[in-house]
Amino acid sequence: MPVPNFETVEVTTDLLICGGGMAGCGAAYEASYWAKKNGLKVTVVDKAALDRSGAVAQGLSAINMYLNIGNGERTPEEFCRYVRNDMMGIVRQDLCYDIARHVDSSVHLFEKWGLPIWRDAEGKPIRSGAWQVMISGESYKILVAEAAKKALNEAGMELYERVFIIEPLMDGDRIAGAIGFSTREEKIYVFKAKAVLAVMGGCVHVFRPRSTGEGLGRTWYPPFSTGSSTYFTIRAGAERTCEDIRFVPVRFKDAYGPVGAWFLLFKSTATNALDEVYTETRKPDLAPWEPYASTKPIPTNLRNYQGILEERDGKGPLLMRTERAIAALAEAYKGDEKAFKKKMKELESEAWEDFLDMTIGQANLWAAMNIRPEQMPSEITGAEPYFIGSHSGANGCWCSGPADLAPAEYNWGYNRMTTVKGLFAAGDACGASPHKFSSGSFTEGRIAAKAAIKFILENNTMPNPDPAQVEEFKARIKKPFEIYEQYKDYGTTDEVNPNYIVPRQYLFRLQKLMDEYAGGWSQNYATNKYKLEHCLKMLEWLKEDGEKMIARSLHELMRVFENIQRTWQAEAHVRTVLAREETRYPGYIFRADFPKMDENFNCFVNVKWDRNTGNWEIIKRPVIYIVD
Amino acid sequence: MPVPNFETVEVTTDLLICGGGMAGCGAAYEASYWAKKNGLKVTVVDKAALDRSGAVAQGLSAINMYLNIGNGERTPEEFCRYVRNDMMGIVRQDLCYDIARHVDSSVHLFEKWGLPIWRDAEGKPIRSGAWQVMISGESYKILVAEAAKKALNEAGMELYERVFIIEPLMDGDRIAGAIGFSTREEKIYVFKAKAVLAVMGGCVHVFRPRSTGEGLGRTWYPPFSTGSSTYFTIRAGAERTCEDIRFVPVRFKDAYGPVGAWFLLFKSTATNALDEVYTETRKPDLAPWEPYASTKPIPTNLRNYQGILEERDGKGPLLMRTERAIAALAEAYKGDEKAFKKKMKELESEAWEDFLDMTIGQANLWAAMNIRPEQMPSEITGAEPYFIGSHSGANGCWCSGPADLAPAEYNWGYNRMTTVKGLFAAGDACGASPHKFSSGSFTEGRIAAKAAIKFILENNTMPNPDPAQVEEFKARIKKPFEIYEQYKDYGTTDEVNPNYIVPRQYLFRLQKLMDEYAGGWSQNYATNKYKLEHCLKMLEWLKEDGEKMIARSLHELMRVFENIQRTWQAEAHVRTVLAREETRYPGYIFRADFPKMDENFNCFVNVKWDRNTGNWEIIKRPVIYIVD
Amino acid sequence: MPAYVIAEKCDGCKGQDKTACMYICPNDLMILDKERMKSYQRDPQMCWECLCCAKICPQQAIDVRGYADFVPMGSQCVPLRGSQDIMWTIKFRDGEVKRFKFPIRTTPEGGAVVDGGYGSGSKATDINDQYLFTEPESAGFDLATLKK
Amino acid sequence: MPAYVIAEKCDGCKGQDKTACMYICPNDLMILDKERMKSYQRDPQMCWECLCCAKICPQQAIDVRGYADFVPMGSQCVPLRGSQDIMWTIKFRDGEVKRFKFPIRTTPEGGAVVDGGYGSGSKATDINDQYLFTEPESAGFDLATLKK
Ligand SMILES: Cc1cc2c(cc1C)N(S(=O)(=O)O)[C@@H]1C(=O)NC(=O)N=C1N2C[C@H](O)[C@H](O)[C@H](O)COP(=O)(O)OP(=O)(O)OC[C@H]1O[C@@H](n2cnc3c(N)ncnc32)[C@H](O)[C@@H]1O
Ligand SMILES: Cc1cc2c(cc1C)N(S(=O)(=O)O)[C@@H]1C(=O)NC(=O)N=C1N2C[C@H](O)[C@H](O)[C@H](O)COP(=O)(O)OP(=O)(O)OC[C@H]1O[C@@H](n2cnc3c(N)ncnc32)[C@H](O)[C@@H]1O
Ligand SMILES: Nc1ncnc2c1ncn2[C@@H]1O[C@H](COP(=O)(O)O)[C@@H](O)[C@H]1O
Ligand SMILES: Nc1ncnc2c1ncn2[C@@H]1O[C@H](COP(=O)(O)O)[C@@H](O)[C@H]1O
Ligand SMILES: Nc1ncnc2c1ncn2[C@@H]1O[C@H](COP(=O)(O)O)[C@@H](O)[C@H]1O
Ligand code: SF4
Ligand code: SF4
Ligand code: SF4
Ligand code: SF4
Ligand code: NA
Repeated sequence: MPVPNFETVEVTTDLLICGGGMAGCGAAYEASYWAKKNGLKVTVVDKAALDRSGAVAQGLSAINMYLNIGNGERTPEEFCRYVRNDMMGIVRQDLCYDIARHVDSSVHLFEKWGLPIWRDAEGKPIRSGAWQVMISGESYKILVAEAAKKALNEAGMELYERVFIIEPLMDGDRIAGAIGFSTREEKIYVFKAKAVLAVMGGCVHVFRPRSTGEGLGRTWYPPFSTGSSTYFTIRAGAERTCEDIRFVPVRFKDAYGPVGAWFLLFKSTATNALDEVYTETRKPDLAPWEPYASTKPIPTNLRNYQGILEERDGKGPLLMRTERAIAALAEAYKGDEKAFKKKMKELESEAWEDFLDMTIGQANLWAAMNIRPEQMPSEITGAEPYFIGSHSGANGCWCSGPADLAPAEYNWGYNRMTTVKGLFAAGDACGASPHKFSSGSFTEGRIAAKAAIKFILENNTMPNPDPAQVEEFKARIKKPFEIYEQYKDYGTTDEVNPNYIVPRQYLFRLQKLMDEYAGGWSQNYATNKYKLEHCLKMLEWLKEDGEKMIARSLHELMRVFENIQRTWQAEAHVRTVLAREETRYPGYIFRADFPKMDENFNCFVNVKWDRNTGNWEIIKRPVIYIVD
Repeated sequence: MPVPNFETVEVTTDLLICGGGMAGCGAAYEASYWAKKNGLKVTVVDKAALDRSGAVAQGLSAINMYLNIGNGERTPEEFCRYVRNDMMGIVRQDLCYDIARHVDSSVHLFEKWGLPIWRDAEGKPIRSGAWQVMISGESYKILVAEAAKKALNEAGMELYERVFIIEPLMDGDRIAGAIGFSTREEKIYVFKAKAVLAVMGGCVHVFRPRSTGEGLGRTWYPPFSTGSSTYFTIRAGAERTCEDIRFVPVRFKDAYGPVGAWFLLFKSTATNALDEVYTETRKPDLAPWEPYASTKPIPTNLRNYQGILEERDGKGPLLMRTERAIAALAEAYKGDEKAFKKKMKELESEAWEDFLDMTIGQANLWAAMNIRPEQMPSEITGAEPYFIGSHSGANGCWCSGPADLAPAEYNWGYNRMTTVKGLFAAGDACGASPHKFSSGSFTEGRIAAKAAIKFILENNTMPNPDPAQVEEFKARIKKPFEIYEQYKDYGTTDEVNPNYIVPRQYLFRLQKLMDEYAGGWSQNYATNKYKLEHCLKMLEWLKEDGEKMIARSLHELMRVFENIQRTWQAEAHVRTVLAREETRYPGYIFRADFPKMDENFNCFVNVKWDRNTGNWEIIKRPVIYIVD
Repeated sequence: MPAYVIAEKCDGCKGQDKTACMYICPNDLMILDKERMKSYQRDPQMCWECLCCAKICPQQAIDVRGYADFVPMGSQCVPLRGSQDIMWTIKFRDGEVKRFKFPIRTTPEGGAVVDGGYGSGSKATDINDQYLFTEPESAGFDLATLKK
Repeated sequence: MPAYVIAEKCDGCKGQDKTACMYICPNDLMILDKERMKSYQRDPQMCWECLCCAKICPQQAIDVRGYADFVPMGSQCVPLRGSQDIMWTIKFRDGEVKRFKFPIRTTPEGGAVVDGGYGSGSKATDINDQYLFTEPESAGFDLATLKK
């Protein structure tokens, strides 16, 4: 397409919610209530359609955070201890506790909206593990979006879909809004707001995936989680935390089917190729990570590490022994052929539902490989690293905690406000509060939204984004088209041109260098100072070359900005890994030059980009437990 | 393009030379002489233009096999010992000796034709190492092709370029010719011949390369070495040897610049990221591979292994200390500023010529990375495995040796005749005679050609290819177009269609599965029985799916057949690795389930596909040294 | 298994302003070719295989085929999403067909009640405290806290 | 650094039957677009960066740009191949330019003499023995062998 003639649309609001995924829907839902009550306006903007946007687009087969406190199942204190151990001591328990005490409310609402939660004959939710309950969750996001949109609608609020946010707008040190463009029409959107909530999810495709060629899109976390939260908040000047704690999930090989249901619901074991239960035989390898190595469950990253060592030594593939797990569960029915058959059918159906609810590609891979899980095992392996503020990942904004829970060091005003005035974060965008998953992200969105409304009421002036900045960003939106227009006739093969770089090619360059130097799967997740410093230099050059990315459609324009966002995520990560001179999470990232845990790093290693100088700063922050 | 209406061209000849690379040119050169003398006809066919076809298309910076016996520099006996050690004892010294005694003749001819061999003031060739001499070899292949074409021409022989050979034609157990198609015109070529020489080079792109996306083509050995020799000879029923000994060269990272000149000419060291000379510190790791570990030079694969261990443990990158090497060489001139500057200039120029002569992409990478070799080191690493019958790889046909040298077990008639009557092999196509390189390949082509003429004279009847077979192959050439024609309108995205597979996608599938299961770089070159057996199953399915490859042009049709050829190379490899239940070449392939060398495998492990039954057979053959 | 559009079946959502597949794809991959009035997948490499497009297509015109670099050919996973259930038809490479049916929601489409029947929450009244909309009723217990 | 054709410079080899780049590419990648009478690189992923095409192009119309997945932008490696030498112009990312000149052959183009001046070889007469064409003169010593 020729260089678009963008029209500029200005939208003024009180609270701008950037992102309508789980946290965004939670925020929209909660904000509608408190804003209407207080005569304020809420605007939600998403690059996709809320019905199927974000990580839950495909559905889920479990809600991984549900306490059922009211029925005495679990307590927030237990949750705080669980998360502390899983994260090798580095966690903000004030944030975890806060979500834990509210998450049941969200889950109960989901069920009322229509989400089928598996319940036993007595009506008790069917747990796979201590914190997880099974659902038939194909329409999870549709239901949550339905309620959020209704709430917005009933309160007279507004929603923009298919608008991609590229940058925060600032008024000095206070957030003043955001700028983006439509992926459907030649329109640039300038949102002005008194407070902004960043809930644009996590970041995928920073590291090279295991696929080659076409299969790039088949990641565990979705390829449309592109680091917008990270970029947006860093560029606003927000301090970020746990940028080293990228999440490396063990997944069914190639199609990335999650393992949770298999380990917890089906109680499966995993072996290496020689049929050794490596979770047992590799116990001594975890000794340097005591006391965490002896906690139950063993921290996620340490479980990973055991498998990584097996694979590193050529003893892979790791095999999820689905056939044995199912046989064990059906064992009890063996006398009665009919009951046995019925049980087997039921287990088979549950096995398939687990994937069909959330990772259809894995079900298809089973079918393509003639794999019947009741008959043969499936390979599992570590994925490329992802950046998410949930599950057992923890990167995100360094946020103020709840007034009643947060120690003074963690409290500078409004709950989930970042270190930037008026800028809030939740879900994947909020750091150091892992294990919140879908339900906790929704809940954290609610918490943040209420706090943001409070902020607006107490700071009720409309900030004014610097007009020069707005013009600069508009020019940036146009530039990829202009470069293409200028140079497209230079060569006779469109994608090979020394004057520009196609976004897909840029992406490959990013992924390859991160994989090789920042410890991707191909390096057994190991790195060292030399590699990290080289990586930073290469990222610098990549950013320079990024100025030459082209767009040939609005869709490709989105790819341009996604790449830029991913690159900043990469840089924040590398800088933090460089600063944390120890190996605390051997199954996520192994500093070969500092191969052990070091108590000098019993702290947060935060990172911050200075908007004025363009310099990065590393800041150590204390870990303060509110539980133990 | 629509389904082509292929015209069939029949060509009848005495000797058919399939391939016009180094060995093919040597063969054409030699055959022209002996055929003309005996009133026979020689036909050369190549998929490309001889001027720049094959592995030397780009040029070379060294001739790696030159003895200079006449001037007393080296002896064939020394060469035999060198090769024996480098190949961990598994070698056909009769073949090596044979090349060694003729290679000087070839090198002297090259020089007469115009190849600039570096010589010192006294006219002595400048050696980088014991066997290698430096050249200014940008036009190496042009010169060799010029002489070969002239020889053909002067003797009245014929040459077909841009004809891609897909299959051997058989008359019972005797070779009867070959079939191929033009990549330029809608023509199928049926060649009938009394003897056929397979010299279609090695095989690249069986394993996943380190590049992602676009960079696929930047391999060390060329992407147009596609396994034609392997496929052609296996399908004719020839026994193959050393199919486990794939070659994993250590190369400058990403652009695959060779290391030979740096290690030998510039006498560089390599270190890990912590500046440790791992070739020293890792000596104890080689103990299981004595006595070879103590030979000088340390065998190529053992040098690799040391680096692999470093990288596996996160201590990479491996660094070629070019800056120190150059400093050391210039050291002597340090007093005299002018002389020093001149020497530095000279060294710089030599450093750049090494790459510009044969791996321009590496020179470009230096420039792109602002690397001046005299100022900073460069990363090196192991490449993806290649299949070549030269360098320190050894896979190829099991050939009869020279009458005067070969023990009875290695001699069944004609020199370099495979186990198939009338089918000869040389260069990458001839197994167990490694370290022949460009000059030795040319020489082996000459040897084979003379023997083939002898064969024709003694078996002077024209075999008759089975017409049904010819029709079958013609149908196969058409099929990829027909499938596309039949299904192309089924979906609206050309490359995503359940009814067919695009050749590039097939290639990615092959590479991924070989990398992961047959021990590619991502696995630190390790594998085991479980993986290999799974690999075989996946190859079987891949072959089934290969029936659905499409072609949308004659060019893409070539890709279809290249892929099929690579797949057979893959299978021969996997079957052999499975059979060799030991680890003899830890730096090429590590059987994690048999991690040591085992004297029961002091033998060749050969493999053969039965044309009648379609079964594969593993055959152990004794190693018999003619030197020691 | 990138999603693709079966040419014969797609009717371009009858020329409506928004096609269903374009509307829904979270990665913006489906696009209408206005000349042919048929949609196509513009970037198979970026497809998450979520099948949001296939589930919403009124013509069942969207299918998937396994990612060619690691999925052997011949399988299928076809969803038929109703208002309460989803029915899956799974075809194996070896030809076997299995069917599974799972519930997707317990309320009618569009039938989610915002407050879930909990009301706005008896304590969700003060912007300054910790109670959220619908709490404590929706939570099933009163707010937990810790002595600081 | 896949090779690409600079549109302005390529003249399609003046409409000759064979373009030089098509003729030479060992991987069959260059192809003439007969409508525009300009060549193009049809499959950059398969380019070996051998520059055979660039070296032969009479218009200097072929350049390369580094493989995008691992080569930072901005460098150039431009060959100018004469009859005896090749001249390289290397541009670094940081802008520095270096030039190198290397010999390519010591005889005139087309000037290779088949027998290298050795004659057909005084002993290369019997098809049954081990002597090759031009031997033993070209080898510089008489045939080596071993007692079996
Ligand atoms: C993909 C996935 C996710 C999970 C699981 C399996 C799989 C396969 N598993 S299991 O593996 O453990 O099995 C979990 C499970 O079973 N149970 C569970 O509770 N959670 C699981 N998750 C995790 C949760 O899904 C996750 O924690 C939450 O969804 C996180 O919520 P949030 O932080 O809101 O992110 P989001 O992706 O939902 O939403 C982001 C939104 O932002 C939009 N967006 C992004 N960038 C934008 C931009 N620049 N401009 C405008 N909009 C812009 C997106 O469109 C989206 O709406
Ligand atoms: C690529 C490469 C190769 C080398 C090196 C560096 C680099 C970057 N190095 S260093 O790293 O050590 O530095 C060496 C070096 O410096 N010195 C040296 O002597 N040799 C080196 N090689 C090795 C030699 O080149 C190699 O040993 C010989 O070329 C092998 O000769 P041969 O076996 O003939 O293979 P070929 O690739 O030259 O020729 C094959 C021919 O077959 C054609 N062909 C293939 N398939 C065909 C089909 N189906 N139908 C018709 N024709 C069909 C080809 O077009 C070609 O003409
Ligand atoms: N082996 C295990 N032990 C304990 N918890 C697990 C295990 N595997 C997965 N989980 C938990 O199950 C949930 C889903 O896991 P996953 O499917 O890996 O995303 C998460 O809460 C995980 O922490
Ligand atoms: N470190 C080394 N020691 C001895 N020989 C080497 C070494 N490196 C390369 N060579 C030889 O140098 C030639 C070119 O090597 P390469 O550049 O690796 O292909 C081959 O004959 C190699 O065997
Ligand atoms: N550079 C060339 N080299 C060889 N043949 C050519 C060349 N250009 C065109 N042709 C011939 O022209 C015909 C049409 O080719 P195409 O342009 O591929 O349709 C083919 O059959 C070729 O034989
Ligand atoms: S939703 Fe279905 S019918 Fe509508 S445009 Fe998309 S593919 Fe065609
Ligand atoms: S499967 Fe999902 S990501 Fe792929 S095109 Fe359909 S909606 Fe988009
Ligand atoms: S050789 Fe040069 S001028 Fe001739 S067609 Fe190719 S690019 Fe154009
Ligand atoms: S650089 Fe070599 S492989 Fe690439 S297009 Fe030119 S001739 Fe072909
Ligand atoms: Na690895």
